[in-house]
Amino acid sequence: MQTVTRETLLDKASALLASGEVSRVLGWKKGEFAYDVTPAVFESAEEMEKDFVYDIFSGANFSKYLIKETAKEGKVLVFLKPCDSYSFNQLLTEHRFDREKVYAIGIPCDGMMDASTVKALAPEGLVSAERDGDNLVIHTLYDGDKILPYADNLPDRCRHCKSKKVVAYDEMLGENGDVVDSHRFDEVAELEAMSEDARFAFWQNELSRCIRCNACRDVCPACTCEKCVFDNPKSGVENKAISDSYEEKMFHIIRAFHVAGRCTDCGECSRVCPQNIPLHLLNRKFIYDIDRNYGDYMAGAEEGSRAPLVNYKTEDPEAADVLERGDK
Amino acid sequence: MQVNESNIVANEEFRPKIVAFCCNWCSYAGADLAGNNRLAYPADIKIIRVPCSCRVNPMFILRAFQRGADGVILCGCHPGDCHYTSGNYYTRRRMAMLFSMLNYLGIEKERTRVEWVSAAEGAKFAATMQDFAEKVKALGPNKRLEDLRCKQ
Amino acid sequence: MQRIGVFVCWCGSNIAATVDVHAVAEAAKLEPGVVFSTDYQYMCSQAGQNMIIDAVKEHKLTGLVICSCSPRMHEATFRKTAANAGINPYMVEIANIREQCSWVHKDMPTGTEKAIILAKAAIAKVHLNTPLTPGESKVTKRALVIGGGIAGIQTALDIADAGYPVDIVEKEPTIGGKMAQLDKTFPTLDCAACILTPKMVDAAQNENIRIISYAKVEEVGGFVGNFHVKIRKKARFVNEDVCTGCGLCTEKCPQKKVPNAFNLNMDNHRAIYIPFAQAVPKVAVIDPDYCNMLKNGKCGVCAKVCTAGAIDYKQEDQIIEEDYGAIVAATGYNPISVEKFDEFAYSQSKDVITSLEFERLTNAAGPTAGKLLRPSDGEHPHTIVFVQCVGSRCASCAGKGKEYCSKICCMYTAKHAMLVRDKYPDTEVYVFYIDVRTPGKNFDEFYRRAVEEYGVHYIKGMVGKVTPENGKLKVQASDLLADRQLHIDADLVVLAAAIEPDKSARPLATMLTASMDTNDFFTEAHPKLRPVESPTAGIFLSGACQGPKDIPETVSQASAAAAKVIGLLSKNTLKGNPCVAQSDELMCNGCSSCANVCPYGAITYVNKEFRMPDRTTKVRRVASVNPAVCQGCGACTVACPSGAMDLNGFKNNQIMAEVDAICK
Amino acid sequence: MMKKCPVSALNTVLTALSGVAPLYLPVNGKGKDTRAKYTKYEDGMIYSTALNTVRSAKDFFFPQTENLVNFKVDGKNIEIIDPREEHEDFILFGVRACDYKSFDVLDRVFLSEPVDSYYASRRAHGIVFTMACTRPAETCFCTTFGIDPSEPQGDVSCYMTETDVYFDAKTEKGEVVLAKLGDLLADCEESTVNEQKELISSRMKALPLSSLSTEAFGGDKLDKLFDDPRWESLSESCLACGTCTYVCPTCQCYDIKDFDTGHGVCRFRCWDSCMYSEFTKMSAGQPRLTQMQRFRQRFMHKLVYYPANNDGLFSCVGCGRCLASCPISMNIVKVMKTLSEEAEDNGSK
Repeated sequence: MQTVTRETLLDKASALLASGEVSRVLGWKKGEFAYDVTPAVFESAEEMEKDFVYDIFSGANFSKYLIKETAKEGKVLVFLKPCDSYSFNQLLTEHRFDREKVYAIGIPCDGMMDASTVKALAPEGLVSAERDGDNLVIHTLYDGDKILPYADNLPDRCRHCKSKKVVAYDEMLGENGDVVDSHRFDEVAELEAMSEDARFAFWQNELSRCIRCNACRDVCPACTCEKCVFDNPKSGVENKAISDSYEEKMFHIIRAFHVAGRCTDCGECSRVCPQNIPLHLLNRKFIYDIDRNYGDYMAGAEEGSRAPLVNYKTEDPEAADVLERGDK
Repeated sequence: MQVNESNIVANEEFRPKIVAFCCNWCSYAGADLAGNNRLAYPADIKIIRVPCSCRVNPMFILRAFQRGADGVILCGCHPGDCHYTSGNYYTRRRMAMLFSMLNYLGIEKERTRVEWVSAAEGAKFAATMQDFAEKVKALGPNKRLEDLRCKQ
Repeated sequence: MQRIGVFVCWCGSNIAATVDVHAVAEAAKLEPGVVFSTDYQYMCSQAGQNMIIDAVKEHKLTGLVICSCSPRMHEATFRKTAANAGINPYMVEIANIREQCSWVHKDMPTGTEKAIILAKAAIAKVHLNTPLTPGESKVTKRALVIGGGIAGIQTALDIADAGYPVDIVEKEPTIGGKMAQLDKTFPTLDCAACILTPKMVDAAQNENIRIISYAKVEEVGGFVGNFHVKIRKKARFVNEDVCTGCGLCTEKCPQKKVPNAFNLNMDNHRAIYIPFAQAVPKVAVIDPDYCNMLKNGKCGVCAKVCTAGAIDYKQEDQIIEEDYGAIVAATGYNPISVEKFDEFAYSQSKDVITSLEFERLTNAAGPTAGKLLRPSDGEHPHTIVFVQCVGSRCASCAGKGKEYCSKICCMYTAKHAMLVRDKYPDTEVYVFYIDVRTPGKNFDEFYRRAVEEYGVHYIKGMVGKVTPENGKLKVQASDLLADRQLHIDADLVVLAAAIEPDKSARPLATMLTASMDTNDFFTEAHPKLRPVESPTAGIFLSGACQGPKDIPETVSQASAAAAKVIGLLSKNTLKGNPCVAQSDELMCNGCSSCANVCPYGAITYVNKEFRMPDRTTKVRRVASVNPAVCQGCGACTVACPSGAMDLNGFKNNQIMAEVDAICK
Repeated sequence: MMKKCPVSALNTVLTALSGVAPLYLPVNGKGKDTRAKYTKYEDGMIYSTALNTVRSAKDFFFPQTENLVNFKVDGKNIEIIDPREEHEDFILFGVRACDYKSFDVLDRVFLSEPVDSYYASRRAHGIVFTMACTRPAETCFCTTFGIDPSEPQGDVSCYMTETDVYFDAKTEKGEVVLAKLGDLLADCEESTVNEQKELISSRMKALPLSSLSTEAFGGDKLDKLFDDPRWESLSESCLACGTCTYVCPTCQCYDIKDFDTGHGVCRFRCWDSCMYSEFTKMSAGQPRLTQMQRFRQRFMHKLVYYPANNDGLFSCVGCGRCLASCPISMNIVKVMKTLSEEAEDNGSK
C-alpha cells in the first residue's frame, strides 16, 4: 500500500509553499481519466488542492525537469520515489542542476502502474483503475470490473525494482526501504542464452517498430545534452527517417552507449515508447555487462561516483573475454 | 585494364570490406613494420590512422558497417603501453561494451575485434589481419547491420 | 570547396612495382574537388617537392594529398613543403600506399585497387581539413622542486647550475630526506652524511636556489610553462633570518620529552630543536605541541637564552605565491608500518626493529652514538636475524603489504649484515630471504662478499614467527633449500620493511593533475621512453616518488628530470601541437565526462553566459580545453555524448569521411 | 445492397479478398506487444477487432519514409533515377471511421495543387473497407468533430455483430470488389444493421469525452487563442518528443533530405514533427524558438489554422491515439478543455 497519501504530500507542500521555503512544486496533475496523470508545476496550495494527485499512476520521474526548474528564481519542491532519486543523484554528479535550489522529499514506493500496462490488461474501454489492498481493480465500459493481484501486474520496471531506497532527499516521508534483489537481469540473460540468429530475429522485430519519435530519449534523465547528436546535422548521424532497419539500430545502440554507465535503470524509456519496444533491455545489457566485468556499479547510487566508461582498471578483461561471457 | 579485371574477380568471389582503426604510435607503426618486412596480408584490410585507439567513436564503427564494411578491427598499444598512458584502457572498456551490445543484437561477434599490436609486432599485425579477414570472409557479407541504401 | 592536388609517388620501384601509380593519379582526378593529379618518381626529393610547390601556385591548390610512404616517414617533410608553397601545413594528408599497400600486396591489380581507395580516403579527409596554427604560450623561467631529499637536491642543483632559479619546498624543517638518516651507502660503504651534506650546503649556498623548508604546496593552478603555486610555510616560531643555529636554546629548553623523529623516536629532543647537526637551514624550530610557552604561556627560556633574539612565539604560517614554468615532484618514500605484521612481534618487543631504525642505531650521530646496542637493555646483540621482504612482494597480504618489490632491501641488508660482521665479528647474522636480487653495478659482488668473506648466513625461507621470551627473541623459520624448520634465539630482529610513496604524494598528485598508479607512485608519461616526465606536461618526476629506487638511480633520475626542466625553461615560448581537442561550448552541457578521462588535466570548466534563441540569457557550465596542456589523444571526444568535444586534425567528420570512402 | 457473412466465414472472405488485391488488416501482435497493427494478410491470420491500431492507416498513403528520387554518381556523371514502381491496387480492411476521415484531411493537403503525385497514386490504388465501432473506447471523441462511427464510410462500410459481418458498398470501387467475392457473401436488408448503429450511437453518447466541444475553436479564433497565457502551463512538461505527431492520423508534416549513399544520393522524405526543435529550420534559424511555441503550433494548426484554410474542417479526428501514447499524458483533449474554459484565471498567471 502507498503508506504516504496524497494528503500527506499536500500538507507538506502547502506548508513549504506557505513558509516561502519553496516557490514551486513539481507534482502530478490529474487528468481526464485515472491513468493520464501529467507532470506539472504548482505554484500555490490552491492549485495543488484542485489538481494535485498522488496515486498508482504517479509514476513519472521528475528529476529531469529539475534542469529547467532550477534555472528559475526560488526553490523547487520535488517528490522523489526511490528510482527517481538515482536519476537525481546522477544529474547532480553531472552538474546538471543546482542542488541548493531544490527541496527534495523522498517518498517510499512499492510499484507504480502506467497507462500502457493497465490498458494491456483491459484493452477495451478502460474507465479507471485503482488499488485496493493487494489488488488492482480495473473498471471497464463493456466488461465490468477486473480484479487482479497488484504486484504481479506491475510494469516490468516495477516488477524488477532494483531499489526501494531513496538515495537523495532533504526529508523522507514514510519509511525508507533498501536495495532489493531485482532479478532485473534475468531477461537479459535469457536473450544472451539464445543463439545469435534468434537474438537478431528478436531485436529485428522489436527495433523495426521504432518510429523515431524520440520519446525514449526525451524522457530519459540521462539524455540531457544541450543538443543531441541525432538532432545535430554536424554530427553526421542526424536523421529523422526510419530506413532499412539500420537507422533504428544505430539510434538505439548509440543512445544506449551514450547512457551506458550513466543510466539509472528508471525504466522511463520503455514506459513511454509508443511502440512498446523493451528498450530497458538494451540499457540493462550494459549495466549487466558493467557489473560482471568491472564490478557492481549503480549509476546514481552515490553522488559524484565516476561512471564506469570514464574509468578503468589495468586488469580489466579484454573485449574478446567480455564477448565470450555475454554470449553463452 | 587490369583494375577492371580484378573487379570482375570481386564479383565472382566474396571479398570482405574491412576497416582497421590503428593508433598512430603502436599499431599503425606495427602495420608499417609489416610493410617494411614485406609481410603480406589481404588487401581487403584498409587502415585508418587515429592518434590513439581511444579516439575511435562507436559511431565510426557503426558507420563503417552502414557503409558496407563486413568487419571492423581496432588496434592499439598494449595495455600499459599507451602513448597517452590511459587511452587504450578506455578503449578496452568502450569496445568491450559496444561489441558485446552488437552481439546481443545478433550481430556476429567475429565481425568485430580489438587487438593490441605494438610497433615491434609487424608479424603479429600481418597475422592478425590475415586471421581476421579469413573469419570475416567465412561469415559472408554483413547483412545484420547494413543499410541497403548504401549498397545500391 | 577545396582545390585539391594529388601527388602519387613511385618511390622508385618501391611503390611503382606493385601499384599502377599512373592509374591511381588518373582515378584521383575523378574525385570531386581534385583539380590536379600527377605521379612522380620521388615525391620527397627536392624536385618532387618543387613540383608540389609549382602545382600549388599554378592550380591555386588549397589541399594536398600525397600518396607515398607512411606519414610516420614523411608527413613532416610534406607539411614543410606545403608551408613553403604558402598553404597551411595541416592541409596535407598522406595516403600510405607503400608500407600499407605496395609492400604487402604482391600483384598489381590488388595493389592498385587498394591504393586508389586509400587515395580516395585521403581526398575525402582533406576536404574537411582546416588550417591549424599551433598555439603559443610564454614560459616562466623558474622551477619548483617538491621534496628536499637527495632527489630534490640533485634536481635543484642541476637546474640552478644551468642558470635558472629553483625553489625547493620541503615539509620537514631541514632538507636531506631519508639519505640524511642513513649510515653507510652500498655498494661502496661510504658514509651517507659525507656525500650528502656537502650537497645540502651547496644547495643552501647556490644563489639560484631558495629553500622553503617546513612548508607544503597548497594549491597549484595553470599549466606547463605557467604554473601558479601557493605554498604554506609553517610557523617555526624562530626567525629564520636571525637564528645563527648556535643550538643554545636546544640545550636550555626545559621540555626534554619530545620524541626525536629524526632518530625514529628512539630518543628524545627538546621542544625547541635542530633536527640534526648538519641540518639545512640550520635553524631551530619549536614543536608547538610540546612547548610550554606556546601551550600555556609559561616558560620563555629559549627567548631568554637566544642572544640573536630569533625566537618569535607569535610567528604565523606564511603563504608564498610564486609562478613556475616547471614542477618536479620528488616526494620520496617511507617504510610501511610493520605493526600489522603480528608474526614479527614488532609491537611487542623493542628489539624487533626496522632497517631504517637499524641505520640510526649504527649511525655515529644516532641515539647510541653508533654503538650497536639492543634498544631494550642497551646490551650488545650477539645473534641478529634480518627478515627480508616484510610487506614486499606480498600479493596475498592485502591491506598490510605491497605487491611490488621494494628493490633496495636486498642490498641494504647485505650492507647491514656486512657492517655488523665487520665491527662485531662475534655476532652471528642470519638473513632470511625469498630471493636475493642484486642487479646493478658491483651489487652482486657486494652481496657475494657478505656471504663469502663476512660469513653472513643467508637462508632462503621466510620467518614464520618471532616470540619474545626471557629477553630473547625466539625466531621460528623455515629453510626452504634444506627443507627444515629452524629455531634461532636472536637478540635483535631487523625487518626490511617495504617502502611506499610518501603520504603527501596523493594529494599533491591531485593538485598537479598528475596521474598515479594504484600504489600511489606517480606514473610516468611513458614507462620506457619518458620515464622522468609525468603525463601532465610540465610536471617531472624525480626519485622514489615514481617507484622504489636506490641512491645512484635516484640521482641519475634527478639529473634527468633536471635536464628535462632545463630544456623546457630554455624556451621563451612553447609551441603546442595544434591537433588538440576543442569543445563546442554551445553544445557542451558541462557533465565532466571529458575531464574524467583526460590524462593531462587539460580540461577545466567555466560558467559562461549564453544567449538563448528566445533572447533570454542562461549561464551554463562548459568545458574548456587548454591547448597548451592537451596532447591530442582524443579520449574526451568519445566520452562526450553530445559530440561537443572534437579533435583538430582528426575530427569526427574527417574520420567518418575516411570510413565512407573506404567502405564505398 | 447490403451483404453479409457469418463471423465464422470471415477468414474465407478475407482470403478471397486477398486474392483480389494485397490485403492489409489489423492483426494482434505476437510476443510482448499484442496490440493490433496493420499487417499484410496471409491465410489463417485473425482479424483483430481492437478499436485502434497502434499506428494509423495514414501509413498506407503517406508512409513515414519514402524515396522520392535517386541520383547515381559515376565519375563526374550524374544519373537521375525515379524509384517509383507502378502501384497496384491494395485493400485496407478494418479502417475505423476516424482514420477514414483522416484521409479527407490529408487529401486536402496532398491533392490540392500542386498535387503530390506520390500520395495521389497510393490513394487511387487503395480500396478501403471501414469498420463500425461497436465498442468505442474511453479515449474516443470523434463525434466532437462530426464523425459518426456508425456510418464509417469508405469504399465498403462494415459492421460486425457477434454472429455476422455486414458489408455495405459505398462506392463503385467497393461494389466491384464485393462483386468479386460472389457467393461468399449473402444479400441482406440494410436495416439489419440498424440495431447495431443505434447501439453505437448510444454508446458514443455515454463516453466520458462525449461532451467535448469545438465551440471555442475554428478559423476565426486566431487572435483570441494565440496569446492565451495558458499555453505556458499546458506545454511546461512537454518533452518535445514527436510521439503525438507520429501516431496522429492527420499530421502531415514532412522533411525532404538527401542521403549520401557513397555512390550517389537518395532524396527521401520522412515525417517530421512540429514538436522538434529543428522543425522547419531555415538559414535564418527556427521560426518557433521555444517549446511553448512549438506546442502551440501543433494545436493551433489542428484547431485554428487548418479549419481556416479548409472550410472549417478541423484536422483532428478524435481517434484518441495521442491520449494513449503521450509520455506525459498531455493531449488535445486537455488543451481543448482548458482553453474552452472562460476561466477567471485567464491572464492572471
